[in-house]
Amino acid sequence: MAVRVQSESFDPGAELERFGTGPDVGAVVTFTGVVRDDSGKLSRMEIEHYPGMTERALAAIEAEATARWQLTGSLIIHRYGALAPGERIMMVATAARHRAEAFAAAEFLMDYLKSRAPFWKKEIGADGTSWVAAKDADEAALTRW
Amino acid sequence: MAVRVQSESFDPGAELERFGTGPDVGAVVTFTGVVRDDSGKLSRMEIEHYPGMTERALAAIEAEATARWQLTGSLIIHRYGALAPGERIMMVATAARHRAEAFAAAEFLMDYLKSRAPFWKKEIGADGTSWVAAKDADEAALTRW
Amino acid sequence: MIDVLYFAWVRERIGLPKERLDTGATTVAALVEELRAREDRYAAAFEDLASLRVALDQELSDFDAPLAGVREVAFFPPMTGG
Amino acid sequence: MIDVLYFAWVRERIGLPKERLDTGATTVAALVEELRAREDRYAAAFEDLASLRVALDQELSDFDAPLAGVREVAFFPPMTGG
Repeated sequence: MAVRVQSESFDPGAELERFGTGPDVGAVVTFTGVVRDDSGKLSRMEIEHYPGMTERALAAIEAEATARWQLTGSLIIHRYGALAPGERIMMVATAARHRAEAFAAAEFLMDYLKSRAPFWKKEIGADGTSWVAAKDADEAALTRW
Repeated sequence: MAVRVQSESFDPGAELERFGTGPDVGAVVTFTGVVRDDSGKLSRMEIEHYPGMTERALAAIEAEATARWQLTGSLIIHRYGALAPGERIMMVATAARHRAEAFAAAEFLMDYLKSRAPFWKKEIGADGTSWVAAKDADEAALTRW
Repeated sequence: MIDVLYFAWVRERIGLPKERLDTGATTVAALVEELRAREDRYAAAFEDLASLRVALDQELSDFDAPLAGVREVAFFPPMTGG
Repeated sequence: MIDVLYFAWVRERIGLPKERLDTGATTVAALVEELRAREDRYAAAFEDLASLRVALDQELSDFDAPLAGVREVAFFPPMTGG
């Protein structure tokens, strides 16, 4: 169980490599979020967060996932600061005995991260800057849990 | 899009590291299956497969996932032969613009791999040997797609 | 005295990330009214409460919540993590 | 002539992974009947068809399927990949 909030990049391969071992682990799921450049005009994404609250919110989300599913491991890494297109923004990983738990917990973590962790994204591009708006679909996704 | 059926081990970290890049990729999901030792008495798992049909079945499952979701990448690696507890059996990875597609496609691949790819597992332990039985729940999981 | 924090476009509209206020407001809504009355940039930031979220002492809360005992209030748009 | 393949415990019960047969069976079910009649080990392997699966030319099929044109038949228990 670990939460990391950092401006530095991380190596998802190395994280996966050392994640979720032990005799009870049968299934490991990872999700990696990447800065997309839909318009081809994005020069960077700036991620702002709320130091202090971010760590608390992520720890609470992780604790909730651990309470709901029999996880043998979980990991949340989320970056802030300026990121170029193609850079990894964040990663979650879950380990469990069976695949259903690992998948459900990873999706739960992602759904809550999207709408309940205090991060805000600003896109800086050739056409100007804009804050990424929250999507109704992301809020709606929470109702399934 | 790639399918690999092999006896050699693989490095899930290195696979993830080189998987799913490009301006359209926003979300990467991986699943790694590991040999579990519930009883503490497993000495090894032997995975038998049907050479020829295995590759066809995996390619068909991957093609079906690619037809159903807008994937920007997919990968299936599955081992056969003798594996020790804790060793990685298999891995799938999916890349898409958004997380919902990447998660759904990865779960789809796993559900079909479980019941439609010609692999059979035998557990060799201190208490003897036994073939792993297919679970009704795994067959039932296919009905959701 | 209460610390008030602003994030994302709320911060940009108001023009500062944080300030310390001496307020008699007993609820978040009353604090918002007080801020709106101060200057246009506050009025602009708090124009549409439906597009804002509030945290009290780093826990998500709502605009009806009482401020008694609260040391830190934060206003921000809906979060976009992940 | 048709290649018949056996996997997992079907292979173990019958005692070989593959054989070449000259058969007049026109369906999978008829082939199974022919095999069952051969020897006890075949009868044991094909005792419960509900616990068996069949592939024709490396595609999953079923026991009612015709054998016309088929070159390779495989019998095995339900698959347990992943």
